[in-house]
Amino acid sequence: MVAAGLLGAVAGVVAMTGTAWSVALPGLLPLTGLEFDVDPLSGVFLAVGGAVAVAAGIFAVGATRHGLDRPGVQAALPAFIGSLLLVPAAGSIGTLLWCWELMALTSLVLVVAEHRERPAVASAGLWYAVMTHVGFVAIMVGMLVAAGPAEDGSFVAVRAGAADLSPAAASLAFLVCLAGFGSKAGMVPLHPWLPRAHPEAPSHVSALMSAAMVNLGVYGVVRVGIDLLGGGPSWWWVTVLVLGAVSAVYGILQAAVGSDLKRLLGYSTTENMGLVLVAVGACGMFAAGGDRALAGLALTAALLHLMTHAAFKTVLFLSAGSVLHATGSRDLDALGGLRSRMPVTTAAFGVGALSASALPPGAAFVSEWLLLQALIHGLPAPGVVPAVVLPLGVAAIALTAGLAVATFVKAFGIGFLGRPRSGAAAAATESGPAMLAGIGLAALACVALAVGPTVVLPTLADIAGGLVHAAPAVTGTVAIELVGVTGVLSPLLLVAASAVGTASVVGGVRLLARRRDRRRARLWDCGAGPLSARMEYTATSFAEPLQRVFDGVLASEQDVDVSHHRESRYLVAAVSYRRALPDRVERRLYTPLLHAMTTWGRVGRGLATGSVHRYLGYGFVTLCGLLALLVVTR
Amino acid sequence: MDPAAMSPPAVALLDVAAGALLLTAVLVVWRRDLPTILRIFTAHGIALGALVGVLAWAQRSVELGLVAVGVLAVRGGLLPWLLRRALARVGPARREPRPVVGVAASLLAVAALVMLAFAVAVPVVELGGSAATRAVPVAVAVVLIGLLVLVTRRHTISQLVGFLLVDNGITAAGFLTTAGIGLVVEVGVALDVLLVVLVLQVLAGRIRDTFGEVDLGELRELRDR
Amino acid sequence: MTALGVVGGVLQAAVVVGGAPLLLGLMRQVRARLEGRAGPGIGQPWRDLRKLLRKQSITPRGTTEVFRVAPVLLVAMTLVVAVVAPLVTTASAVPAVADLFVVVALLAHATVVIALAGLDSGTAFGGMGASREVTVLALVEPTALVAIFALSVPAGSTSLPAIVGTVLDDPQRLISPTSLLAAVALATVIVAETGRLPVDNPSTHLELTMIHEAMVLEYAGPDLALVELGSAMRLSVYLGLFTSLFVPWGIATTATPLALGVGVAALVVKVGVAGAVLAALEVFLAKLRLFRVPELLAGSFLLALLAVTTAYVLG
Amino acid sequence: MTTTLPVAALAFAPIAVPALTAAGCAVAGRRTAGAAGVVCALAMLAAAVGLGARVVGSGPVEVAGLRVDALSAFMLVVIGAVATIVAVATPAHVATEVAAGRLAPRTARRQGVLVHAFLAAMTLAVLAADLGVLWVAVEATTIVTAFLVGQGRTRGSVEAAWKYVVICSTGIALALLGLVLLNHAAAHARPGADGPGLDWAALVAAAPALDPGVTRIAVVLLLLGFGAKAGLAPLHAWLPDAHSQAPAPVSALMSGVLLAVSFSAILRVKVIADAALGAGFARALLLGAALASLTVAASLLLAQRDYKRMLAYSSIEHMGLLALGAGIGGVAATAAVLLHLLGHGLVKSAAFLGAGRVAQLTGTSRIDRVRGLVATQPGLAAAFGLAVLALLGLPPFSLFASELAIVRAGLGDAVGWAVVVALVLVVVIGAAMLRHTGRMLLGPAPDGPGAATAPRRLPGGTALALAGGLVVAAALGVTAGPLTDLITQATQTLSGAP
Repeated sequence: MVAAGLLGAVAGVVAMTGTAWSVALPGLLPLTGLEFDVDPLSGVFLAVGGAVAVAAGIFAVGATRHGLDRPGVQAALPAFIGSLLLVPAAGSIGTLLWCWELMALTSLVLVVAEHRERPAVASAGLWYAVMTHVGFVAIMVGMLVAAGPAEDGSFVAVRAGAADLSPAAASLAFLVCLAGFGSKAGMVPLHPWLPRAHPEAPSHVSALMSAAMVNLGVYGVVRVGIDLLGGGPSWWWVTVLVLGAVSAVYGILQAAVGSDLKRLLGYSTTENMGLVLVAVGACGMFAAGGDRALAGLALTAALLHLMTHAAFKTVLFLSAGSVLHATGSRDLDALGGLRSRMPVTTAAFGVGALSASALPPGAAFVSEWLLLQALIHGLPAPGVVPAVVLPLGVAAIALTAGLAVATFVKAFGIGFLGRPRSGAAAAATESGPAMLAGIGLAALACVALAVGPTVVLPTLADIAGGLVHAAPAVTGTVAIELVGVTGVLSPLLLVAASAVGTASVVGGVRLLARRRDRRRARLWDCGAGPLSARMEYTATSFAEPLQRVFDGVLASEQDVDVSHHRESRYLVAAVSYRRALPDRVERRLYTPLLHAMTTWGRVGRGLATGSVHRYLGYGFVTLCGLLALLVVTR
Repeated sequence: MDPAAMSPPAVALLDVAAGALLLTAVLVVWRRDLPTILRIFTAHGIALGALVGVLAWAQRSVELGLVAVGVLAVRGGLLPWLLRRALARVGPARREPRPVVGVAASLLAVAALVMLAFAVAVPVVELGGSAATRAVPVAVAVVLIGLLVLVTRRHTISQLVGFLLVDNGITAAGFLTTAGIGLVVEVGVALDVLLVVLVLQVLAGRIRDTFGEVDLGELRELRDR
Repeated sequence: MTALGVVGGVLQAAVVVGGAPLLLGLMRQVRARLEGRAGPGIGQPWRDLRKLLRKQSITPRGTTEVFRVAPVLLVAMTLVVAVVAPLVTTASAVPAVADLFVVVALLAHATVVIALAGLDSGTAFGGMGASREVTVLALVEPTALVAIFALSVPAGSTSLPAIVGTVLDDPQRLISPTSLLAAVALATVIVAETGRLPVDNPSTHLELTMIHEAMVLEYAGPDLALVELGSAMRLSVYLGLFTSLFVPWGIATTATPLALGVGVAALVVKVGVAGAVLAALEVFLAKLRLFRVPELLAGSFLLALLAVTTAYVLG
Repeated sequence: MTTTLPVAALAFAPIAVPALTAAGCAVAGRRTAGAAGVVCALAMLAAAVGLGARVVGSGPVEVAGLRVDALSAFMLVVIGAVATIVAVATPAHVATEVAAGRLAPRTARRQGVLVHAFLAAMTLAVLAADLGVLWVAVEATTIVTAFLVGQGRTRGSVEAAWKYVVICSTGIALALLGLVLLNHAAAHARPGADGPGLDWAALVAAAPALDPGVTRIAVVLLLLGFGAKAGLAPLHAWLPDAHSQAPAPVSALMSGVLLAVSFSAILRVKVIADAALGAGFARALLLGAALASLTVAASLLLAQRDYKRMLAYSSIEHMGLLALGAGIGGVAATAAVLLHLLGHGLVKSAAFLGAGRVAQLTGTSRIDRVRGLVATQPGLAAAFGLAVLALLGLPPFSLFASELAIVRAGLGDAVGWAVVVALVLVVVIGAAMLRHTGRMLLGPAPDGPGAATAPRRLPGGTALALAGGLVVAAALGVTAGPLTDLITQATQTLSGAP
C-alpha cells in the first residue's frame, strides 16, 4: 500500500512537471479497452492520492498490528488505493468509468468493514453504495453524451469531437456529469452519503476517502467541463459556483454544530470541496468571460486547496482514528484532556485544525487567499451575473471561514484540551509508533504546505494555466506573487515575522517581569469544591449559541423533560435535554423520495398476486394489444 | 400444393369443418359443466381431424390422409381420453367454479377476439389466396379463444382444455397455410404437446393432493403481495 | 522591504505597544468624565501592567502549554500586525504580509488562541467565554472579509499599502457610498472584535453577560499582563487600521524624519480621537443580549454586502 | 463445405454426452452420478471450445440437421461453463438435502436424469439448424424441468410447476403459431422455387423476399413466445415462482442457461425480422419488452421479501437489459449482449448456488430471517455479496463491460431516451438489491438457539463452484481473451452475414 502510494505520488509529481505518458491496453476490459494517459492535471491528483495513501498506509500498518483490521479490509485496502490512483490516470471514458466503479466497489467493502460493531455501518454502507451507484450512472450518461460525436471514447477524441457537440447536448452532458462527480465530492444536495460513510469507515479509510477520493469528484468536473468540453457557457460555472458555495456553507454549518468528531470532519469535507467548487466555478466563469489569467488563478487556488485539504484532512482523520482507538469514542462530549495522555496525536490534530480553520499561518489560508484574490479581481468583469455571484461567493467563503474557526476550536479545544469527560478518555494511551508515524507524516505535509506553498504553486499555476490556455497566474519563491494582478503574500515571511514577534514578547516579558518562577495552583472553583468534568463545557454546549443563531436553517429538534420529586412538584428531580440536528436537505429531499420508493414497492407487489390467470392475462392482453396495433398500422 | 386445384365441394367441406372448429371453441367458452366441455372438446378434435382430412382429399395426398388419421386419433381420441381420465382423478367437482370473467362477458370477448383474429389474419389470407388459407382466420380465432379460456377458467381441467384449444388452433393454422412444417418438427410438436398434457395431468393430480381442490384461483402460495 | 517600511515598522511597534494602554486609559477617562466620575487617569493601565508584571506566574493544575503560550501568542500576533500594517507610513516593513486579509485573519487567530486557552482551563467559565467569543468571531469574520472586498475593489488589490495609497491619491473615493457603508461595517467589526459595547462589556465580570473576560479568568501575574496588553494593542491596531483606511492623511510617504514625526503624531491624534469618540458613544449604549448580537452583526454584514454591490454599480 | 467425421462427432457431442449421462444417472449411484455430472459438463465445455475453435477457424459446421455457427458455439460455451459450475456444486447440495431428509434417494436419482436431459435439450436448441427443431427443443426443456421445479412436492413447488408449465407452454405455443406463419411467408417467398422452410440460414438469406404483412405477425408472436421462455415481460411471471421453488442447482441452470438459450432464439428471430422488415420493428418490440421487464423487476424488487425471488427478479432485469441491447442492435451492442449472456450466466448461477446454501443453513428464504451472514458464514457471505455486486454491474466482473457497451451503443443512438429510462430503473433495482443483501449479510451474528451450530466452512464443491464462477466472471471482465474472436464472429452471424 505504502509502496503503491509512493509510486503514485512519484508518478504524479513527475507528471505534474510535464512528463506525460500514455499506454493503451485494448485487450483489457472487453468491448471497450483500457487506455491510460497521464497529463499534468492527472499528475496533481495522482500525487495527492499517492501521498495520502502513503500516510494512511503507514497508519494502517499500525492499525493492523493492533488487530483493528479484518482480512477483508486488508485485502480491499490495496485494491482501493490502486483504483484511486488509476482514476486520474485514465485516458478514456471507459477506463475512467471502470476505475471509478472499481474504486466504488473496494471502498464499499472498506466502509462496511466494521459492520459487526455498529448498526449504523450497514446503513451508512447502503447510503454510500446507492448514492455512488446513482452518481456512477450520471457520470456514465454524461460522459457518453459528451463523447457523442467523438470517434471513440479516448479523451483525445472526445476533446476533438467536443466542438461538434450541440450546445444542448454539451450542457446536458456537463450537468449530468456535475451531478455525478459532485455527489462524489459531497456537493449539496447530493451529499448525504458523505457524513455517514466517512465516519463509519475505519479511520485510515476515512482519510483516504475524505482526503483523496472526494478530490476525484472535482477532477471529473475539471476534466469534463474545462478540459474535454473546453469551457462552455458562463451559466454552467455559475451553477457550479453557487452549488459550491451552498455546499461550503451548509457543510461547515453542520460541522459547527455537530459533536461526532468524525462526522464533523466529514461535513468539513463537504465544506472544503464546496470551496474548491467555488474556485472551479469562478475559473470557468472567468474563462467564459474571456479573462483567462484570472481563470488560471482561480484554478490554481482550487488545486492548491485540494492539496492542502488532502493534507490536513489526512491528519485530522488519522488523529481521530488514533483517538478512537485509544478511547473507543468519537463523541466530542465524551473526550477531552487528551493533551497529556496523547501528546503526539494532540499536537498533530492541532496542526490539522489550524490548517483547516484557514487562519494564518495555516495551510488552507493560502489557498483561500488565492481564491479570494481571484474573486476580488474578477469583479470588474462585465455583466450583471459576476456582480451578483462574486460578492455572494466571497460572502459564502467568509461565512465558511468564520464557522470553520468555530468548528475547529470546538474540535480541538473540547476534544483534546481541558479535562477528560469520560472514563475512557481519562484512561487513554498514546497510539503505537506506526500509527503516529502516519499521522506525523501528514502533519509534516501540512506544515510544509503552510510555510512553503511556493514550492508547489508555480507548478500548479503552470498546470492550471495550461488548462485554460493562459500564462501561469502565480510565481515567486519566497512570496506568492500574482501575475497580471496586484497581490503578494509570503507565508514564509509571515511565519518568520510571527516567530520574531513571539521571541521579542518572550524576551520582553523576561526582561520586565520580576519573578521568573511559576507556581502550580488550583483552578478557581468559586469556592464550591473541586471542579469536575461535568461542569465543563461540552461540544454541544459550545456550539449552542451558533446553533441558536442558525436555527432557521438547521431546524433542530429539542426536547426538554423535567421530572419532579414526588413530594413536591416544585422540586426538580431530573432534567433531561435532548437535541437532534437532522440534516434538513436530507429530510426535505430524500425522505419524500424514500417514501415514494416505499410506496412504489408496496404498490408494485400488486403485480405478482400469485394468480395464474392474471399472469396469463398479462401476456394475453399484450398479445391482443399488439395484434390490434398491427391491424391499425398496416 | 396448387390452390386452384381445390374443387367446390372440397371448399364447402373445408368451410364446414372450419365452422365446426370455431363453433366448438365458442361452445367451450359458453358451457361450465366440465363433462360437457370435454365432449365439446372431443368434437373440436374431430373437426380438426376432418379439416385435415378434407385438405388431404382436396389435394389427393395419401400422406396427408395418414396425417389426418393421426390427428384425428390424437386430438379427437387420445387427448380427450386423457382429459376425461384426469377429470375422474381430480375428484368429484364437475362444474367449473365461478370463472374469473362471467360467461356473458366471456362471450362478448369471444366476439371481439374473433373480429380481431379476422382482421389480423388478412395479410395471411392475401398472401396465400387459396381456399385453405381463407380459413386461417378461424384458426387464429381458435387460438385466441383458447387463450381466453386459459385466462378465465379456474378448474385445472378447463385450463388444460384452453391450452389444447390453442394448440388445435395452431395445428389448424399449420395445415391451412401450407402442407406442414417438416415431418421431424411435426412429430416433435405433437410429442411435445402430448408430454405437456401428461405433465399437466400429473401436476393437476398433485394440486388435488396438496391443495385438496382443483380451483386454480386458490394457487396463491407464491406471491409477492 | 524599504527603509521607510523598516523604520515605520519599528516606530509603529513602539507606538502601539507604548500607546495602547494609554489609549485604554484615555477611553476609560473619557467615559468616567462623561459619567461624572473623576477617573483614574490615563496612565492607570500602565500602572496595572507594572503591578501585574511584578507578581508570580501561576499555572492552574490541569492546564497545558496552550494555556501558557496563549498570552504570548496574542501579543506576538498583534505585534506583527502593528509592524506590517500601514499606520505611520504607507510602506510596510514586510510588504508580502501587509495584506488586509492576512492582518484581519492574524487578529482573528489571536482571538482563537485565547479561546483555546479558555477551553484548556476546563472550567465552565472558560468554556462559556470561548464559546461566546468564537460565536461572535464566526459571525464577524464574514462582515470583515466582505468589507475588505468592498474596499479593495477600487484599489484593485487587498494589499494595505496599495489601498491606503489609492485613497491618498484620490481622496474623493472616501465620500463614495461604498466607502461609507464599508466604514460602518468595519466599525461594527472592530467593536465586536475588540469586545466593546454593545457586543461585550469590557468592564463586567458578571458571568451571564461577559464574553472576553470569562475566558481569561484564570490568568494572573505576567500572563494576565500580557493578555491585558494584547487586548489593548488589538484595540489600537484596529483603530489605527480604521483611521489609515478612511482618514489616511498625515501618514508618512517618505523616510524623512519630519514625515515620520508627522506620521506618528497623526496616528496618535487620530487613534486618540477615534478612541475618545468610541468611549463617548459607549456611554450611551447598553450591552446587547447575547442572542441579539447576531442581529447586529447580520446588519453589518448586509452593509458590507451593499458596499460591494455599490462598488460594482458605481464603478 | 465438407464435414469430416471427427467434426461431426464433435458437433453431436454436446447433445449426446448429456443424453448418455442422463441415461447413466438412471442406473448409477449418487456418488458416481455426481462425478459423471462433472465429467459430462467438462466434456460439454471441451466440445464447445473445440467447436468454437473450429468455427472461428473455418466457418460454420453443418451436420445432419445441426448447424454450428459462431453463435451456437458461443452459446455452447455458456452452457458448458455454467453446467460445469453447477455440476461441481451439485453433489454437496444433494448430499445435504438427502442428509436433511428433504430429498429421497430416488428423487435425487431422478433429478440427475432430468438435469442432464435438460442440458441435452438446451444444446439441441442452440445447435438446431431448423427453427422448428429449435422450438421443439425449447418446449422440451419446459417438460423436463417441470418435475424439477415441482420436485419438492410442497404446495409451493406444485403451484410453481403448474404456473411454469402453463405459462411457458402457452407462450411457446404462440411462438409455434409464429413459426407457422413464418413458414407460410417463406413458402411464398420465391414463387415457383422451393421455400427455405424453417432453416434459419436459408430464412435469413430469403428474408428480404418475405411478405412483410405476415412476417410482422410472425415476429410479434415469436418474440412474445420466446420472450416468455426468456423471462421477458409480459409473460415473465412464472420465473420467480419456478426459480424460487426449484432446487438450487436447477435454479442456477434455469436462470443461467435456459434464459440465455431462449434469448439466443430471440436473437435469431431478430436477424430475420431485421432483414425482412427493417431494424425498426423488432427494435420497438424489444425496447418495449426491455422497459416492461425492467419496470416489473424494479417494482417487485423494491419491497421484496424472499431472496431467491430477488435473484429471480434480477434475472428478469438482466433479460430486460439484454432485450435493450438487442433492441439497440448494431455490432457493439450485439457483442455486448453476447458477453452479457455469458457473464450473467456465470454470476447468476453462483448467486443461486450461494442462495441455495444459505437456504440450507438457515432453513428459510425470507430476507428478514437471515441476519449477520458475514459473521456466521464469512466465505458464503462474501461469495453471495460479490455475486450480487457483480449483478449490479460493478467491475471487475464482466457485466460491467457489457452493460457499459450497451449503454454506450444506446446513448449514441436515437434510442437514448430508452437507455436513460432503463438506467433509472437499473439504479432503483440496484438500490433495492443492495438494501436487501445488506440486511442479510451485515450486522452482528444473530444470537439465539442454533445460531452457531452450522459449520463455518463451505463444502469444497460449493466453495469451488462459487469461487470459480465469480473468478471467471471477473477474469472475463478484465479480458475476454480467446473468446473475443468467437464473440466477433457471432456478432457477424447476428448481423446477417453467413
